[in-house]
Amino acid sequence: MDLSYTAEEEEFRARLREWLAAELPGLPPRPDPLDWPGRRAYDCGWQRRLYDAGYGHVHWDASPTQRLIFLEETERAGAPYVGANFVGLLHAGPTIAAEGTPEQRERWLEPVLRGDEVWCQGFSEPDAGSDLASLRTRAVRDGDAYVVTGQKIWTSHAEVADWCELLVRTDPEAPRHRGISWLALRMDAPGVTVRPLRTLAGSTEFAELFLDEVRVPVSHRVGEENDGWRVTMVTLSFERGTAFVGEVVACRRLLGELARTARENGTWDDPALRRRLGALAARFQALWRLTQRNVSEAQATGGVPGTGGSVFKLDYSHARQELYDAAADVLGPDALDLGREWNLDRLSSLSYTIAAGTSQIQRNIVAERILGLPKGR
Amino acid sequence: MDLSYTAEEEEFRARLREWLAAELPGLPPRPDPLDWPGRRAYDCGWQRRLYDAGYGHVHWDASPTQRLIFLEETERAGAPYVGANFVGLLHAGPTIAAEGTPEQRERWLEPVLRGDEVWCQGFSEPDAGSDLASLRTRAVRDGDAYVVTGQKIWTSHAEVADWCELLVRTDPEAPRHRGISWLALRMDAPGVTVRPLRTLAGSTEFAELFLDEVRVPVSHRVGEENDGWRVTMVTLSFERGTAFVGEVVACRRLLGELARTARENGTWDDPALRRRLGALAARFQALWRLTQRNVSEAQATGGVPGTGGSVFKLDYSHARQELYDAAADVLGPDALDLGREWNLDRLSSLSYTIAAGTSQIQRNIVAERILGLPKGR
Amino acid sequence: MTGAVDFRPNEDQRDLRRGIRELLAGRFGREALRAAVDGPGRVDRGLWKELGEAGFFALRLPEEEGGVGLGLPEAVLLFEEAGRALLPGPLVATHLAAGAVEGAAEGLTVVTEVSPEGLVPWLDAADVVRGDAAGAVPLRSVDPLTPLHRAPRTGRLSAGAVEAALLTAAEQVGTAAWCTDAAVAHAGRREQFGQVIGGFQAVKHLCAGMLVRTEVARAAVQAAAVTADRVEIAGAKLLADEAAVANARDCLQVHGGMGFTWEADVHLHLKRAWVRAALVLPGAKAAEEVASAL
Amino acid sequence: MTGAVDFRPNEDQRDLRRGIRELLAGRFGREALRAAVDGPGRVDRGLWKELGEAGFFALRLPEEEGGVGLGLPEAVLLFEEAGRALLPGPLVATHLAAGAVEGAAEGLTVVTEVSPEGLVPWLDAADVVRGDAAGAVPLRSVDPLTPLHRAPRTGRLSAGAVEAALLTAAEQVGTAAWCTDAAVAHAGRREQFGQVIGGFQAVKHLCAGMLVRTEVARAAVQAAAVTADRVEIAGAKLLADEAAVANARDCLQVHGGMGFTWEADVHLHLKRAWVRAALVLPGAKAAEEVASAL
Repeated sequence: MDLSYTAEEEEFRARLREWLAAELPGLPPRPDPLDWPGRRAYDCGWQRRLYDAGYGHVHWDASPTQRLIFLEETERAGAPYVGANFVGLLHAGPTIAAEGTPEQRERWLEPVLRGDEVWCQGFSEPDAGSDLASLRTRAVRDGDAYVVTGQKIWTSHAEVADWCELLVRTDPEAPRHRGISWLALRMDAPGVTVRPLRTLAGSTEFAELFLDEVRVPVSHRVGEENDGWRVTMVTLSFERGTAFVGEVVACRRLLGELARTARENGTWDDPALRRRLGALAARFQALWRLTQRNVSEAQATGGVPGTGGSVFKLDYSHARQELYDAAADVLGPDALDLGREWNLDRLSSLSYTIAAGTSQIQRNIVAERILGLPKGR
Repeated sequence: MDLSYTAEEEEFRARLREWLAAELPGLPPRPDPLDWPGRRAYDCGWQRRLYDAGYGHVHWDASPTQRLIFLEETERAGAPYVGANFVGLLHAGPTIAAEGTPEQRERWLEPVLRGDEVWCQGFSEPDAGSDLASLRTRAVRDGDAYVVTGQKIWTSHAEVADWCELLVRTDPEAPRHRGISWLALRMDAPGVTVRPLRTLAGSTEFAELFLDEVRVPVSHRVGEENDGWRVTMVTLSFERGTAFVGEVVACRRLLGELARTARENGTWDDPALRRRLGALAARFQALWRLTQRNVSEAQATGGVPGTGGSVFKLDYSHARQELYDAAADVLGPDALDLGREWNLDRLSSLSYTIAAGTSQIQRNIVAERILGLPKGR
Repeated sequence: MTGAVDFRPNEDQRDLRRGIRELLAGRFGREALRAAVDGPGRVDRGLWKELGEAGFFALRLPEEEGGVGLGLPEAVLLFEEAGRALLPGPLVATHLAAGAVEGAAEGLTVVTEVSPEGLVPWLDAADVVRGDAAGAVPLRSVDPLTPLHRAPRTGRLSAGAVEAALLTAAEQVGTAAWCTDAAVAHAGRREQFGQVIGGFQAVKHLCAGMLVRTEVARAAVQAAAVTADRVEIAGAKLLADEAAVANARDCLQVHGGMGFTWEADVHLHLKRAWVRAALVLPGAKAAEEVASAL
Repeated sequence: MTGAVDFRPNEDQRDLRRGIRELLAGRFGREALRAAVDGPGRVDRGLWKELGEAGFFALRLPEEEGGVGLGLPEAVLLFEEAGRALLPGPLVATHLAAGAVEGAAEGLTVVTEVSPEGLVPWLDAADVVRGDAAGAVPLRSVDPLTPLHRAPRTGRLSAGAVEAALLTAAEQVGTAAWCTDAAVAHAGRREQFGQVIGGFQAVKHLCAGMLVRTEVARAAVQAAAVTADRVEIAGAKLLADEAAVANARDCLQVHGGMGFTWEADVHLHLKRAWVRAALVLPGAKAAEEVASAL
């Protein structure tokens, strides 16, 4: 058990911190949240700066500890998130890197790292929510192309993406997990329609994707035909690994802001609320430590995040919802004002126990895969 | 919606209150909790006084509202509980009254009402906990008797009971619920062994019952052979009906005592604890109102308690555990002292979410029978 | 074997409830609800007048003053229905103003009130404002169906505010019940992993918990309406707030991603539940009120 | 691609943990545990001495003073094992007295201490009492394995008390982990309704929740042992207390009626968890401590 860093890592941190301090003041102003092209340009511009400074590859090639340091320092400095590059850098990119042919890696990876091309994700379907393997979007082989028809949902950045990592059913006769393939879809291909999807927070950060006989070259399939489920699991394990590091750092910063606001508006004098904030601070500190442990384990096992991700996500998603409930109590009547900080975030946080595997599904995973309890219902 | 009482009911209450005031001072001292024969004598003596005053029948013949008033007033006056007469008055008695032959009713009911005979319950088995229908105690017909062999558990007052209402399997080939019969077992029959069962509270209020080829006359079977499950459900619906009225009244009294203690020891100044007690008071008040509503419904449907019992029990059992947790916080370090009030009760309350149908089973019942969701796992 | 403690609604009360439910189903069904969401901030004067004619506002005025002559027990039945339908507008304030503000009883005057917590719903749309709304500033309301202003907090709990708390609690029970029904309906329809999700224990148990909260809160609200006891009303508000908010969240969870869309109605219930909880006698105050009587 | 933030126990630490686990399995298995329950109040001096020889008490004394020369990270591993085994006796106080009280390091002297909350465990059995136990009166202890006296509350949280809180938290993690294992084992064995109950989602999800609490609390305790930060220790105690108590209750629920018997061990863990939670830095104080640093 050691929480100290090597000299090399400390140097990495110091250099990064110095670079961030120099670079951030020169960033353009943040675009409006509803200005999608503006957001794309901003996020890609940031990725290009990272690339030019030698940090473009940090999610792929750096050690888990370096990645942890990178996420911690960028969040602490208030640097931009991955934003529009999320899928490219953390989902599709790693998948192509692990499973693609040399030609595919050559074609797709560099543009992502340079912030030239944006990817989105076409996994979820309206009728296949938690049960991803029941997806119905069909791809029928026609010469050197697949003809794809179906509907996807919860696709973020779809309006401005160049590519979509798409799961399709290539063998309707095979058992659920067996007939699925992974395709790279050009978003400007004929037959692709994007419709913005409004969430309960009032924003349109997601979209629905309608695919009507869209032709995708067979050469754009990553992995073997009908082997897409396994290919996908590689991607998902990245998502459940260290993807939340920045969020935990953000929550700890939010707790400090809450305490400051509470001291200003007098709610800090209520011991019930004060202890609740204390208890939440303890919990997020522990979640931060749990992340460090998960990273230690990933590092020891060659970079593959373990089942610790499900344990983390279960507690984190509920803790973050509780954090915004506490924020609402600090704000009192102002919690009803979407013009005040935190209240829109509170609405967004309602999806945390649902997205990327509901808490119910996560509990199944923990019970079956970690505790070894029998599959059942 | 009317919470007022008829003149007749108010008169019933006034007479009862007057009688209790006159009668209670003359009661013998309460026996030691571990003195089983003493407890039997005390409880039966009390039942005899009720019988002589015309209240012996109150659980059977009175209207639900009168029974509610009876339970409310006796609890409020600090009168003894049904105690050793619980099974006779509230389980076996009503079952025999509803399902027995004229001879059976003649033989068994009057002694219960007079406090002459005590019954215990032989339903649960070590391997059939929540799944009562999987019980394995076997009864084989041999002439005019059943020969019964098996084991029962969680039998209260077994050491001092005269009779046991026993569920046995009479047809091992039939589907689970179909091959069960209801027998009245004499506790002094050869082959019956009672072994006290110590609970985590350190007491021995329950026993295990070992049955080794015990002969039970066929005439002691209530209901048809193999129809015992239906007969039993009648009994259980009584248990889940208004059986908790006295307990809710007791909890509301306990909340008052807690507030008094908290004001004395200073913990009342902690708003978190004070609000917790307030919230619990609101909840028990609501549970009291829910009881009144359940009784109204039972009255309207001819005395049979409805599914409201499961809803009530679910919330009540958790609320009561939370009540003792709050009591522990009022007591502070004294919560570790079994010599202080409430702490032994706190230990006993740990069974409330388990006994008479775990909370998990109750939620299934509510979801399937009231909400109509499909059976499943 | 008859007794008068009959806590169930009687026949007249059930008729009354059925009447308002039918009126709302006809005049404020799902299409009208979504139209109100898309064009917020306006009180539907026609509907308001129909509510007036149906006795929604004059319910508790004596008959000699042109009212219906009924009491709080009937009022909580109506407000539960209003809550279930997510009926917009300052219903509670207008109901409480009947007899005191001209036209309120008939549904011709829309009345709002500054809440003890310093919140003023529907300030711009109301004809009459009770309380001091000077200097009130508009919020960007979390609830698309309830425009809000903030005024200085008074903190005082007038007798009217106690009744407002009870009627608001009744609306919360309506939301709790709607959420239970919606979750059960979705769970009985939506298939995942080859079966309807209502067959999974995790989902069943969420739904069972929702029913329990609804029933406990409803018993509390209806009893408080009968006794009109200040402490019992505070307790009822506390339980109803918790039931409405918790059920809306569980309903959203049962709906999964679908529940997270603007098109689903569940978020409207959650947001309204938050507003009602904050408007009058919010949790900590209600708990203090009950504790003070211990 | 190597990094030094390796939060996992290293090989030496794993060896140390394995050693104490084997010692406890051999010398304090289930029979010894139940014998201690049946004849409570006595410290097993032979076992105490063996613990001393294994370095349990001298662990953090410098080697030049005859100690093992290790630190808090190693200590929390050992105390987690002690907690898992429900090892009785004033382990924390004796460990903290090593070097200060003669014979403590070697397991020859049994040392207890008056806790900041005014509780004194093992007063009659201890050779040395640190703190002022004058006028202490015996309680009828809820935990059959921890005799308790009450002395006046001091409230002060000395530096020693902070370390006591951490080691006590480590014991709580041991209980949380034992309860998870016991519940999973029971759920995988016990059949009801024609299948093992571990196949029912309601039971599976209880078990999953237990694991999550254990892992979060363990990460907190181990990190606090590395940083020795007062606030981080308070947070770890808070999470470990909650994990131990909640897991013991859920373990009991999974066991059903069997868990309610004296013969089952789960109640011993619940009762000990209550004692450890109350002894030093109980919930509200720990939360205040963490809040004060915000």
